[in-house]
Amino acid sequence: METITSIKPLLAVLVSLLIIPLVVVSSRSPNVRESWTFVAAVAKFLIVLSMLPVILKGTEIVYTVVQFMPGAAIKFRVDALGMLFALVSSSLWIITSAYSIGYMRGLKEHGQTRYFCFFAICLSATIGAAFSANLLTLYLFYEILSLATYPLVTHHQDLEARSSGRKYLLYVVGASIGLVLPAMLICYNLAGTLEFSKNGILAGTAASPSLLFILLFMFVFGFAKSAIMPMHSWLPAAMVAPTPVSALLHAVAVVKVGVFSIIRILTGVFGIQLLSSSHLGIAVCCVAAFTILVGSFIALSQDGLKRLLAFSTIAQLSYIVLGVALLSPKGMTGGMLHIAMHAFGKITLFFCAGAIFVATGKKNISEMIGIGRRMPVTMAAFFIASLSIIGVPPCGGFISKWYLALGTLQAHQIGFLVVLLFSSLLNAAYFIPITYKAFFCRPEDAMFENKVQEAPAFCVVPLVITATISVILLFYPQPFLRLARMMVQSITGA
Amino acid sequence: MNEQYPALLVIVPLLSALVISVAGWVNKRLCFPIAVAALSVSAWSSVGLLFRVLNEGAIVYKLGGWPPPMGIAYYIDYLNGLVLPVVSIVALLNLISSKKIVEQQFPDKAGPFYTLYVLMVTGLLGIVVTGDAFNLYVLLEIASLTGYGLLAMGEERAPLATLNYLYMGTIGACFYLLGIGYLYIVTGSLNMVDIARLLPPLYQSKAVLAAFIICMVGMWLKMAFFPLHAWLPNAYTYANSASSGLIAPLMTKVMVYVMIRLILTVFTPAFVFSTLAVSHYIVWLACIAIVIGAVLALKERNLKKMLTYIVVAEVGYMVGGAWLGNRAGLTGAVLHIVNDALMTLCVFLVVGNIVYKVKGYAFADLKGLFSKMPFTMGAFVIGALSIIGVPPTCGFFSKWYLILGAIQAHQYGFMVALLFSSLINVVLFFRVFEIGFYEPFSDHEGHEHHPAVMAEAPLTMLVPLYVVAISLILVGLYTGDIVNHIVQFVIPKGFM
Amino acid sequence: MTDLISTVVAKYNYWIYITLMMIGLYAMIAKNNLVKKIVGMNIFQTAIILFYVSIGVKKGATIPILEHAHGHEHHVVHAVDYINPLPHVLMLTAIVVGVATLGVALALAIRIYNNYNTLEEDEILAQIREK
Amino acid sequence: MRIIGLIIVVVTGALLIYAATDFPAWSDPASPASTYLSPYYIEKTMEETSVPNIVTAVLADYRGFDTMFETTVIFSAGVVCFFLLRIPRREEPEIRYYRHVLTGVTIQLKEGYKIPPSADFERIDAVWTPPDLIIKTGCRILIPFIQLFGLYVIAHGHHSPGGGFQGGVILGASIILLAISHDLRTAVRRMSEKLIAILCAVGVSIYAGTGALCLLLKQNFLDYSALAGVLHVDPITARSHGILMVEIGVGIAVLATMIWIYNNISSAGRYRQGL
Repeated sequence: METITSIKPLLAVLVSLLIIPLVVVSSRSPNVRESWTFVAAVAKFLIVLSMLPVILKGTEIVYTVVQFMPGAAIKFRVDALGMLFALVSSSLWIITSAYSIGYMRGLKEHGQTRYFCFFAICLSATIGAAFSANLLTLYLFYEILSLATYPLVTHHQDLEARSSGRKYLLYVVGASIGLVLPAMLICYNLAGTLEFSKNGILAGTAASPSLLFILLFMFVFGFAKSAIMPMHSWLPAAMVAPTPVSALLHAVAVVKVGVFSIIRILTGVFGIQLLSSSHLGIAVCCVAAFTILVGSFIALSQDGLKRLLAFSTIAQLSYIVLGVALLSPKGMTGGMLHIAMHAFGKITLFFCAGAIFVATGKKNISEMIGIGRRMPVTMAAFFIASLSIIGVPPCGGFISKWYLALGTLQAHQIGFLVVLLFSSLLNAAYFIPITYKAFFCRPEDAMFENKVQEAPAFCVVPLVITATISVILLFYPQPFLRLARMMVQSITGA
Repeated sequence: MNEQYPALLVIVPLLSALVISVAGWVNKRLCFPIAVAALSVSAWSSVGLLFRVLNEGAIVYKLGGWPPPMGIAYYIDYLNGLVLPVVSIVALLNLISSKKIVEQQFPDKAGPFYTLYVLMVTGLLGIVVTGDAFNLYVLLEIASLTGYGLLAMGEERAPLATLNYLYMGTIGACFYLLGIGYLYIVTGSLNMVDIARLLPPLYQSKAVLAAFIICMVGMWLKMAFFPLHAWLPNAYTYANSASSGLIAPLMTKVMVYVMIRLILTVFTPAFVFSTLAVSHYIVWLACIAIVIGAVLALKERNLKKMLTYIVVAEVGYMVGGAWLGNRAGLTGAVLHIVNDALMTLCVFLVVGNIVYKVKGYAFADLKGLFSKMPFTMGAFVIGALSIIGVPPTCGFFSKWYLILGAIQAHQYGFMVALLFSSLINVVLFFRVFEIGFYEPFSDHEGHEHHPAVMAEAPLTMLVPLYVVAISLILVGLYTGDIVNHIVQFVIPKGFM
Repeated sequence: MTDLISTVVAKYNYWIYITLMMIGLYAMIAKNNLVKKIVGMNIFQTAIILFYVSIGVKKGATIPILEHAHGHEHHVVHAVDYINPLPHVLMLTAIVVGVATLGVALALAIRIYNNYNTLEEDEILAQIREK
Repeated sequence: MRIIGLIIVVVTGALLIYAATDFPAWSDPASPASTYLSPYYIEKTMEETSVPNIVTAVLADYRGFDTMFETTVIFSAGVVCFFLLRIPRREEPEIRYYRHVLTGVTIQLKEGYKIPPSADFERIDAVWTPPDLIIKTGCRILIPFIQLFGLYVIAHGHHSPGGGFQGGVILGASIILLAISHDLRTAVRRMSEKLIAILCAVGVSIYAGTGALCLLLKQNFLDYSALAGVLHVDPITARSHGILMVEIGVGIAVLATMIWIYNNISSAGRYRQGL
């Protein structure tokens, strides 16, 4: 594999940090402040995009910031998977920024400067995690992300936010310090390095199978952002956050960093040979399958729209883990592709939930009967996005589900195919009624005061864009599909 | 002048302390600038010394021109070459920050305060730089006596707490003196290197064993290592923040340095880890220290006292790390001396700022601090993250080495204790953040704007604070260089 | 038995210093009155001084001041004739440290007395608890 | 607490006794302490420093650095006592008492009034008790002799037991005796607080300054042989003179600090009548 050294990955990480002083300074004039956010978002996206052709050529970009000890450094390596993830999150940041303006101003939220600052830090950390070349760097950005999300989750500063914030910290930070840190150090002690490698750094070390098993699950549960059960319950709690936070962070950036970390662990630290020879992949699959089913079932019973979306996210994240842990090329492709597909679908759903809240102040599904007539654009987008999550054409979600299903067959795991299909049914069961009631049921008279109209344009336009992209991705899934394939190719060598 | 750095390091603050004490009677406003100038010279010399050590290796400076062991010699190697700049820079930063505190709390006594302050730094620097076991005792007493004076100036309970500290500190120092006496009686020498040369045939001697135990117990008393920690929390809590900002970061750390110096240079690892083979028990004791420190900190409803218990827990980190008896553990312990000094300074400076503005440090006084003092609290967050051990702050990296050492020594209990303490630290600090961030609670949904009245500490307090906070991150990022160029050479060759 | 007795007698200086030191230590830990503790501390320190000074003694030697010093430059000095000067030097320092510590301790005791009007530790603690 | 104390004492004592069994017997001429460094000092002191009192030579020269810090220890104790206890003079009005020296009549002034300092009136406290005449006179006669002896002890430290510490303490004791036999105000009138405080610093400065002078003369710190050029003597005699200089510094510092500590502690920082 060819590598070139370039400072671009570092720039991509730093660009959003650099605007923070500017945001703080211009806190008195909101328009200037938000334009800084846009500058950073666009710059970040362009930097990421400028690396894309190089990556598509099969080259990797490497940059070492500082070396701490042999095998442990702050080091960036941009490969296909990292590129895929970075593309998704940096492009969605631009859209979310626009949406944030509509949402935050629409609700006259306090502390908007703080909000935009920490949002920028979160994005830096996300990109940093995507481009990490080793476990230490990944851990570093993972922790920064956890901590930078805290003020966003607890933005409202009320009692509910406080208890949710506690839960969030307990799960996310507690697990990463209590499980990931020791696991990482044990790995370092065993392998003498933390650099992700194609074959896995633990392959060929003297670790006993039981130690490997323990390590693997320390990682899988330790990266609690991936919300694998039983480490999931922070995610519904974190829904107290303002909706743009839920949308970008709890559907895309934060949770995907968790999943992304697990993928790195599976492919870069353990290596698929080691996983398949010691049957550890199946163990992870089982946990993921359990999470998929239980998550979907719980989602069925939810009335709060954002909570429903949260449980849906929990289930969908495990699709990704399941796909990769199947260890079959098709399954891995599907899993990685699902990062992108789910991101565009789920963010649309959250945007819709937020738009409804801004326009009507309603949070519960039972209060949204007939809302489709008042907010047709929003609810249409909601419908499209829910199709994508269910995995039916004409939406991008179909492709990733298709690959996942093929992957189960390729891995000769029919049981997981059944899980996938059954879960899709469940998805349909909790999404379709919402749309149905929104459009086809008559609202009781007292349901909405006066004239409820669509949310501000800053809210509606972004969700239309993301819904459109969701559709486009079915017909033109590039470059995500190509990146996922390249990554799988380089891992399996096939 | 280059070769006189070891002398300047100590002599300049000593002479300046005398000048300050006279200046206090002439014009009080002169005291502070003189003190700053003196400590700047010390800081400059210590950094110069570090670079000399990096270039030339260990330096011996003969005081009075007498060759050791007849006379007293300063002996600077990588270990104290690293600790010296930390001591002098921490002292300098806190000094700058203390100007306003002194003006607010005891303007009449600025003269004696700065005199004692600079004398204490002289003592600490002297402890670190000396190569003579008895000279160390004398300097230890200077640092302690001035420390008692500084700490006793505080709240109503400060004198009693300090008197308890004085009892314990005196026992500790006397034990050390007695231990040195035992070594003297069997070797006839007082020079550290010379003692180490004479000791090997005596490793089986009961007197050497007793000397070692007594010296260690003495040092543990002075560094507040569990179960000898009881004096520390009260003494540090009730003191004025200018003093606690100097003593909390430095005193325990310098004592840990002395312990490591005794292990490495005087008694040698061969004796400590091979002949004695008690390191397992000490590491377990350190585990208990860490856990107890963390749990007691959890019990406190008072920011400053909570931090003092964290200091107790951190002492456990360093003692445990040093006694793991392997390269990674010792690296972690040495690194943690540097890091912990900086992080403790950071949080105590924050407490100083808070006390300066809010006149209290109980949890109830912290309400709404994030909007009142955003810059101070920003630095507090960095300091807290470092104590928790979040990368890329320096606290993470020393913890990294400590845990690595624990794994390599198969001391999993120590690893668990470290992780436990990190988790407790998360709880501790986020509890403080919560109070500062949420209370007084906004109405539901938080659409109301708080009437956020900024009442930030003055610039002379904020600038040192931010220097420390940024250095926490920089030291973290340059851990690799520090380890490769300095700490690596601290540990004797052939040591696992 | 005689062996034991002769060892005990030959090292009597150590037994004395240990006894004194333990008396001091006990007073510091067990006494309730702060000034009594200070007294204990002084006994403790003095015991160590005694220990050091007793190291310096040498059988058949005199105090370490040279006889026939000036004007007798060719007089040969035998080390066996004079006791070891070093412990004396060290203890001069330790005495000074002891005095200094005593001074500081008394100053603290006065401050405490001003605050609480007593020097009994349990009474002070009771007062603190009341507040 | 007693039981804990007893346990600690027994354990520590047992450890110390255990260790003592390995020690050389009392006054054993062959012990390492007597054979390793001490012969060097005993045999070389005269030729290297020209001081017959070996303790003085080791104290102020071979281990002079220790002694400088020892002086600093006592200095810092003085500063600490002052720092903790001294109650700064406040201009608050208070009831004042004055005593007419010749007649012994005591007068009370209302708040805010005072009598300018004069030989006729002395200020006293409410609890004032007249000092005993015999003690007063006896001490007055003794004090000059004590001081003379103190000076002798400092100056003769090279040849006989003595030196800066001992002499300084004796000198300090003379003033403290004055404070005890009369009252603190009398003593402070002889040596004002400011003078004492400055003398403390000056005493230590003489010591450290001598060392620093050596450093300026291109030798190591406290290497008195560097003074040879300044004093126009050979390096060995220069060492002897250097020792004398620092002993004088020590004497001044100890003298002043002893008084300073006594003044602050005996009056709890108020500087009134004293004990």
